[in-house]
Amino acid sequence: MTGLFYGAAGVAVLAAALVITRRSYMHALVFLVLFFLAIGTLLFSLGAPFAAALQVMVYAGAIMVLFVFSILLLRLPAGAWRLRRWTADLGWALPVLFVGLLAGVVAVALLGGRTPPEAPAVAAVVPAREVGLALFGRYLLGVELASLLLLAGLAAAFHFGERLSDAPPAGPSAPSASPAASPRQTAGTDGRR
Amino acid sequence: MKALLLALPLLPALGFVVLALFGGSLSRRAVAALGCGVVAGAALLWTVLAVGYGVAPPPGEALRANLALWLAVGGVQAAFSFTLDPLSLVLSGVVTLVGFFIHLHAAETMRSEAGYSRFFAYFNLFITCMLVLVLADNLLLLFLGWEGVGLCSYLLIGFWYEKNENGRAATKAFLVTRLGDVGLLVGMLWLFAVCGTLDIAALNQVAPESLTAGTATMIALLIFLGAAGKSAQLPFQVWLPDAMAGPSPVSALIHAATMVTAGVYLLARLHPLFLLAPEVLGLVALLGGAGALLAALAAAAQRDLKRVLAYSTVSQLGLMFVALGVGAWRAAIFHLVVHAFFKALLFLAAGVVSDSLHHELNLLRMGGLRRRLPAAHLSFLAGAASLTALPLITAGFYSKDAILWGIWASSQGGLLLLGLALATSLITGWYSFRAYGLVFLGPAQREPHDEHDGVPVRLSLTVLSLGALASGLLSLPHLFGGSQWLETFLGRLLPGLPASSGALPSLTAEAAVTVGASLVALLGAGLGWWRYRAGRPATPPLSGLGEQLRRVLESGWGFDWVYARLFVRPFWGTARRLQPDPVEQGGDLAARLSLATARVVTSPETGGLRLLLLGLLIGALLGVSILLGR
Amino acid sequence: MSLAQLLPLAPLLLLAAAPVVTLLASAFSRSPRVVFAATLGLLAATLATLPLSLTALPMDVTSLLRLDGFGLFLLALLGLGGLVVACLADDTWQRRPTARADRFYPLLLFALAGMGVAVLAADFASFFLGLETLTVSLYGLLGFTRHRQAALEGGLKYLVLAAASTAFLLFGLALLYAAAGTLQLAELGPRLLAVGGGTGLDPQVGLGLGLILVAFGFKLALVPFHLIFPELYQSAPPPVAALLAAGSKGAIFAALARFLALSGLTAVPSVVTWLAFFAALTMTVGNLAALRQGSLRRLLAYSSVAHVGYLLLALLALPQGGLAALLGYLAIYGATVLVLFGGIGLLAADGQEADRIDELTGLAQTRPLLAGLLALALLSLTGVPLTAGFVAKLLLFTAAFDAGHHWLVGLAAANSVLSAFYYLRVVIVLYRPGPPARTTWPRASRLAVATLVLLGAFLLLGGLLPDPLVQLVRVASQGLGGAP
Amino acid sequence: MAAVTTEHVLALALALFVLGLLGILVRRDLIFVLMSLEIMLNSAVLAFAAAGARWHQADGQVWILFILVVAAAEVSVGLPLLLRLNRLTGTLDAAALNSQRAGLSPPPEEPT
Amino acid sequence: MLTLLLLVPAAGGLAAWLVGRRAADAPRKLALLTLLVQLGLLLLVGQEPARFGTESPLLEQQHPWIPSLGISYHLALDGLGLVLLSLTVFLALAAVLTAWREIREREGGFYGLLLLLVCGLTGVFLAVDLVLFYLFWEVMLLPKFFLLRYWGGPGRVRAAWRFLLYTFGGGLVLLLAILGLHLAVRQTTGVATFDLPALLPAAPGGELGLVLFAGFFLGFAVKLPVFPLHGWLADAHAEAPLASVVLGGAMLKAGGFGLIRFALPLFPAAALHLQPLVLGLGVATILYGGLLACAATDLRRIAAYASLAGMGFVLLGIGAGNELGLQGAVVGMVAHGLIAGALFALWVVLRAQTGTLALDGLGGLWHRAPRLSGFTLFFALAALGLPGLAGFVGEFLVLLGTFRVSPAAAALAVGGLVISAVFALRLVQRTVHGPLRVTRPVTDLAWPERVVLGLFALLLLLFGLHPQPLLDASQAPLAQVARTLAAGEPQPPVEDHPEVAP
Repeated sequence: MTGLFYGAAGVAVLAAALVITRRSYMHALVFLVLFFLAIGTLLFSLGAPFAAALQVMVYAGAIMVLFVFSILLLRLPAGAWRLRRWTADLGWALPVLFVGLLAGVVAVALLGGRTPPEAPAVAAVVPAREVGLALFGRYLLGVELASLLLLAGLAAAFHFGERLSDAPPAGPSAPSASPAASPRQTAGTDGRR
Repeated sequence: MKALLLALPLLPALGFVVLALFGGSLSRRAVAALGCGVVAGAALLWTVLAVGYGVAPPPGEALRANLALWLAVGGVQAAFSFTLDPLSLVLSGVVTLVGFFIHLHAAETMRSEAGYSRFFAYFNLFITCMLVLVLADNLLLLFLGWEGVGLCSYLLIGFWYEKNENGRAATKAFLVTRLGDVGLLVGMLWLFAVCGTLDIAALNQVAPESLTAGTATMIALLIFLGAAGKSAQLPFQVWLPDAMAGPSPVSALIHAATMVTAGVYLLARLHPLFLLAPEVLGLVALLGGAGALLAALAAAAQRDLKRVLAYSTVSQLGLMFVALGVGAWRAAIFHLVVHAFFKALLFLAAGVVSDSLHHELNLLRMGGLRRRLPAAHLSFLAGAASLTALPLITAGFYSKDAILWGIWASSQGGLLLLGLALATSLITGWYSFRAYGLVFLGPAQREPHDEHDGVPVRLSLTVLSLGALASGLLSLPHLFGGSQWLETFLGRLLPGLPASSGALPSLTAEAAVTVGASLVALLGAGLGWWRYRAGRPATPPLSGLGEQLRRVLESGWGFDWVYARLFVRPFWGTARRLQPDPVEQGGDLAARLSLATARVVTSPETGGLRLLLLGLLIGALLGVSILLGR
Repeated sequence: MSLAQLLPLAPLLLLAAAPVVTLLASAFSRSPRVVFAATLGLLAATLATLPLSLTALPMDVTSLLRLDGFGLFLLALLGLGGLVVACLADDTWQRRPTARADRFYPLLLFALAGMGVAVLAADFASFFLGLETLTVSLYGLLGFTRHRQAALEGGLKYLVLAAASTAFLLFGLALLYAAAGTLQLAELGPRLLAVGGGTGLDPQVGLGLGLILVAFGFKLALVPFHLIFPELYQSAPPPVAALLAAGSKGAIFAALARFLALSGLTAVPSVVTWLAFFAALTMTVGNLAALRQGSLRRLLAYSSVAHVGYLLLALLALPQGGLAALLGYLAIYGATVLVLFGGIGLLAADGQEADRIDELTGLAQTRPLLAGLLALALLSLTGVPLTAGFVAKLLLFTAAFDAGHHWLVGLAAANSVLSAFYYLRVVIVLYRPGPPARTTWPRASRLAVATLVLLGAFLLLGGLLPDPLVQLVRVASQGLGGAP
Repeated sequence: MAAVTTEHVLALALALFVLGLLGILVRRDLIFVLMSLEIMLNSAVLAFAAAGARWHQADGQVWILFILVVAAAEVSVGLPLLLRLNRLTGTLDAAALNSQRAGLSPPPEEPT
Repeated sequence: MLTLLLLVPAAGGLAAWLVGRRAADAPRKLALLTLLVQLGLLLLVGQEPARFGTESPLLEQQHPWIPSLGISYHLALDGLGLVLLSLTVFLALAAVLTAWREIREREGGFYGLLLLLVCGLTGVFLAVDLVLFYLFWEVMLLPKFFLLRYWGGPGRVRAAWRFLLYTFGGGLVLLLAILGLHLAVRQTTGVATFDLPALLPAAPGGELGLVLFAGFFLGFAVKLPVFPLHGWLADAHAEAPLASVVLGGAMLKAGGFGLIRFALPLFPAAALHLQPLVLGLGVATILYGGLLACAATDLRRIAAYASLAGMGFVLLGIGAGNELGLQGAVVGMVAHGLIAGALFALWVVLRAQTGTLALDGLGGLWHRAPRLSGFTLFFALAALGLPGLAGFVGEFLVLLGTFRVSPAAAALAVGGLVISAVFALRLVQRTVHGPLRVTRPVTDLAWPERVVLGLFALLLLLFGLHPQPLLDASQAPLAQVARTLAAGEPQPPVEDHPEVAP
């Protein structure tokens, strides 16, 4: 198990690093899948088989598909699949500096903790049964809420997703219908300064 | 009696109110009748009161009458109540009688002026305030009159308000006296804080017990400041010469006869307090003497007739202060009375002269008016003689003699003071007859138009001339077989001289002083007459040092120059520099700072997504650091 | 769970069922007004069933939810606020034709339901789910006018930031869970303190807490997490902005207050420092930034940032006076904000957003009632006596003063002076004499106007006779340890 | 090889979290930003797994379920939103999302 | 009865605002009527059987308002309040009459706000509950702000904001101090109250008392105003519609009133401890105000700084804290209210006649308008503290009171009298005296103006020569304050207050 863990850990880190540095959407997606699978493996190695299965199904299955469809739906002109540069300017330097700072602080805190390391992480497997009992016991309401959440997401997604080319509603002051129109100033910010 | 006493100041007040409210719609004749009438009434009232007082002196020598409560709170009690005692009787007599004749005079000489009713309104108000001042039985009421006369002085100096110089002179007069009043007011506060009362009689009674020597000295000094301001004494004398910007009757009434003597009155009124502070009395005498001499010298160098008289007033008041300082209280008051007559006379005569010369006051452009202005000539001569104290025939001789004798005989006196007084006397004679000669003798320089010759002017000049010459009879000294009636009468209130030896004054010594003083006066007068007997002498103008000295003297020893640099300019400099208000600007600074900071904190408004995420990151960093910091 | 438990839970159940019902309704009838009517009915039903819960207080519904006075009060506020927002939205969609306006109401109800769960949550799990329901619906609401680029942009930016903050929250929660072994609010605090050994926070706990508070900070728009909010207020439809300012912040504040009150973490110095630091920073920066705004919505956005800064004072005064002050402030501030955004919404139409303050010049001449309401709300925000805003400030300052945070209260007072400047500037513009900047305004629905008038009346009444309100919030806060 | 400790797992999660954070900060393309967000959420998944394992409770896995739900919801809303915006503006550049910049206008009057 | 005093101006203001839309000249008539009614009410109150001289209030009214916070609707009118209320109503009447010709636009709003301001002032003078007091304090502030902002002169924007930010800030400091006091008392006695009589015996001393006193002092000092906090004053006077400044004279008095009514009795020990500071500020205010008035070139600013100097005397009297000083402060407040009111009423006329209020454009008015000039002279004299006019009585009593505590402060303040003479005479010299510089045809005062100004003059003269009614009316409350201060700790009133229930 330990070997599995460290191996998967390496893969996960590597895959994540690759995802955020790719220039092609598709390459990135491939590494994202790899990342999700690695996480699934890690979950398995940490004694959470139920979670691992979910991970593989939901992430590597469903969410990935969403990404793929979206990229396809972008109707990118040929050749735009690859970005010319993966980041366009040097504006990221400052953020990276701060990320570094934060990471440093966090790492110090994490490793300086007084939580005794005597309990090994992989104590034992928590089987799916137990998880199921929790889900339909203590967390029953939580599950209901999760479904509510999904429904809300669905409603929102549906609102944005339906008929991509829907014409703006008819009205006395409806904006121009052309989606290619230059980014209009929204009303109210009429540019008078 | 009490009702009459109350009516005494109220009558002129009535005149003021009527004139102030309806003066504009009254005819000049009615205005004059009203303005003079109320003062005449006051004079009559005074006469009745005086007779009554003489016939049946009230118990305790003081008749008190209460008009109304002014304020009573937390131990302070002040009422509109008046006291008639020998001192206030004499003073109010001077105010009403001399005041009446000056009113009368002004009724004619001011007739052609615009603002005739305004003039009489102010004049009546002045008489009211002056009467309140001398009759007041508590210090607060006295202060009311004190400031009131100052106000009238201000208004009347600036009577011809179109000219800015007049306004400036008026303001100067008011402010300089007000500086002195700071002393008076603080002195009053201190007195109240220590003695717990503002009633003059009570104060005079409790002062010796409740004041320590140091406190008494300080309070006396402060009050002397007030008196010096009002009476144009060193170092406050600068305002009086400028105050001549007002009409001549004003100078006569306010700046010669009455208001300027208020300081003398105040010191006499509070003599028990001053007796507790011999050092202050010494200072009073010294400053008075020095002021007298300096002012006399300055008077000798003036080219403006009225300024000569103004410096002369400062000088004569100085003599009175010397008298006060040495403890010759009665002599000071005696001289005050006599001075009121002759100085009013001089001013009125000067007014007649200047009126006939189109308001010309420059001595060097006058001359030879003896024949054209006979009334003015005779009056001026009488006044000048009295001022010079020509022996025997003038009242001034007797009153000044009393002062000199006081200086000689008092334990507080001394040779220095005597010397100052005699020197003053000498120069007084010189400048009096210099002025007389320049105006009336010699060849005529300009053709005057006709003298005022109405009854009012004639009457007032005549009466005042009589007063200037004969009022000495009021207190003829023993040497001349007199009874010193006035001084005796005042003696009911004011103490006598602090005698040096305790022995009675010997007639020989008295005679010696008298003779000496007479000689000095005669010498000065003679020299003056001799030099200016034919008008302006034909000597070449002074040059170099002499001219400079003359200029210094003419400017009144350059006090104005010094004060301008010491006080006036720094004051205005500060006031202007505070404009615009730096504190206000400082307050705005906070607002500006806020807006500038606002500019900074709104600057990320235009960023994109990355900036927003950066905000998140920074927040996380801050928050985590704080929580880890324990 | 039994029937006895179910009955008191009725309001929440109704609230949770409402979006589903309206979603179905909108599937059958695309008329926004029908769905609107259904929404009104459901919300009214929710409010009507509230008394059912009163008898059973306090009550635990599994370990995830806890019904108590505090939560019930907030639930009532949510219901009322939802009604107002719905009425405003009805007016907005009548005048601003938008594709599928009927979908707005389910999303609104989802958001309300999420908030309802969050304020009742007794476990971080339920809080998290409620919060996410709210957030996800907000994505939809923020970008609801999907033909407008700005709205979509706003929604997307918010999504990225919110998701990132969610990640922070989750990571923090995981750390706390790793340290304490539970995420139930009531048990979490003592265990966390125990891990620290009584001397403060264990670094790992501190880290977890810090990361959680990042998410709270973002949702509450504390400085420097506030940067996106001015844009959102400007780009979102007015009712959504109102919901964002009055509702979501309030609900999250309440949840945070519950957590802090139950955990006893406010006794930890570093937590106090955190609250004080962000309170000071937030109110000052918010007010300063508002000084220079020419857009009314941005101004209100910064003002709401500042007000959150004030509200943090209430957390510092936990539990004694702080809870009551918090509830009172939330109720009054919520009403005020609804009036303001509602008022703007009534004036706005597509193409004429009535956003620049200048545009409102002389509004009192053309729309006196609306101008009066706006002015009243602005005065209330300033904290002028006789308006409810004064009572809110009084409660808050008293509580914080009592808790010993004198300097912060002083700073808040100084900030109030700053805020007076920009609030009253708008009032002045409203009543400026001379020709008004605009003479024609869109016609507003009577219902919406009536709603605003009612809110205005509340602001006035709350200032004149605030006693019932004060009593109510005191009673409501008792369950969590508030002073009687 | 020693047993895997909670610290190690958490450190790994942290590393992934930071990588995700870097991604959303550095990348300007919104698709990548969304992917990076997924990485961040997954790091939280891992952390919960570690915590659950430490206490040997099912709660960790329950939380992972919730996280998955949330991630799904976010993505399912985010991607359509992104698509619609892309149709309107033709860009996926995060830096271009600032049309509100023009909404800044000066305040009505400056008193001082 | 007391509520009626509040309701009448409020209702009148509302009505004036409402009718302003219909008829242009109705608001002023309505305002006049309202104030006359108010005056009538006050006279009725003043007729109360002679309860002056007792320490319990003349009229009192108490109802619970927000019992849960310890706030009650507690109004009480004592002699001091009566004096200042009467002043307020008189000045308001004068303001309406002066505005009669000055204000010609949006009269409904103007008079509405003016009456609201009167309502606020009335409340300030009546409220005994501290929160209620603060409430009226703010009600006083906003109408003035809007009057200034909408009806003011060219610099109104800056002036209005300065006024608002200063006074609102001061008010918040006051509020914080009130809260602090409330909490401190709650801690010691367990009673949550904002009611002054209940707070009096339990007000904290020591360092806390010092801090709270400083808070109260700051809050009131901004309003008074006191030397370094006076930044708003000049602009507010120079830019506001002059008619509203006539009433503004009464507003400054609220600061002095607050100090006497609240700050001193609550924290006598602290007041004694900080006495040198207060006296020093008083002296600084007198001198600074005087100096600024001397160099100002606009009549409005001269009058504004003159009232700053006058308020310095008030502060001095309050700082002295003995009966004389306090009485002097009260008379001074009345006197300066009248003087400032009169001057600004005069400026309205002057500006209408000459078109300017800058010294450079004026001069020699006596030629053309002797009555106008006479009044100018009279009020200038009142401003310089001429004995016989009301100003002097106040100043003299203050000085008497101060001298007992600090001779140096008194002496310096007397120096301020010289400065006041400088600016008053300069004012006279540059407007009514000197060569004629006004180019417009100037007519003298019309009858209504004569009546208004004449009333001011009459009152100044009356209180200068017979201030006893004022002194008697306010004697009892002031004496108690003075006693409290002398003892250094809160003193129970001589008569027992039924409402003092610990």
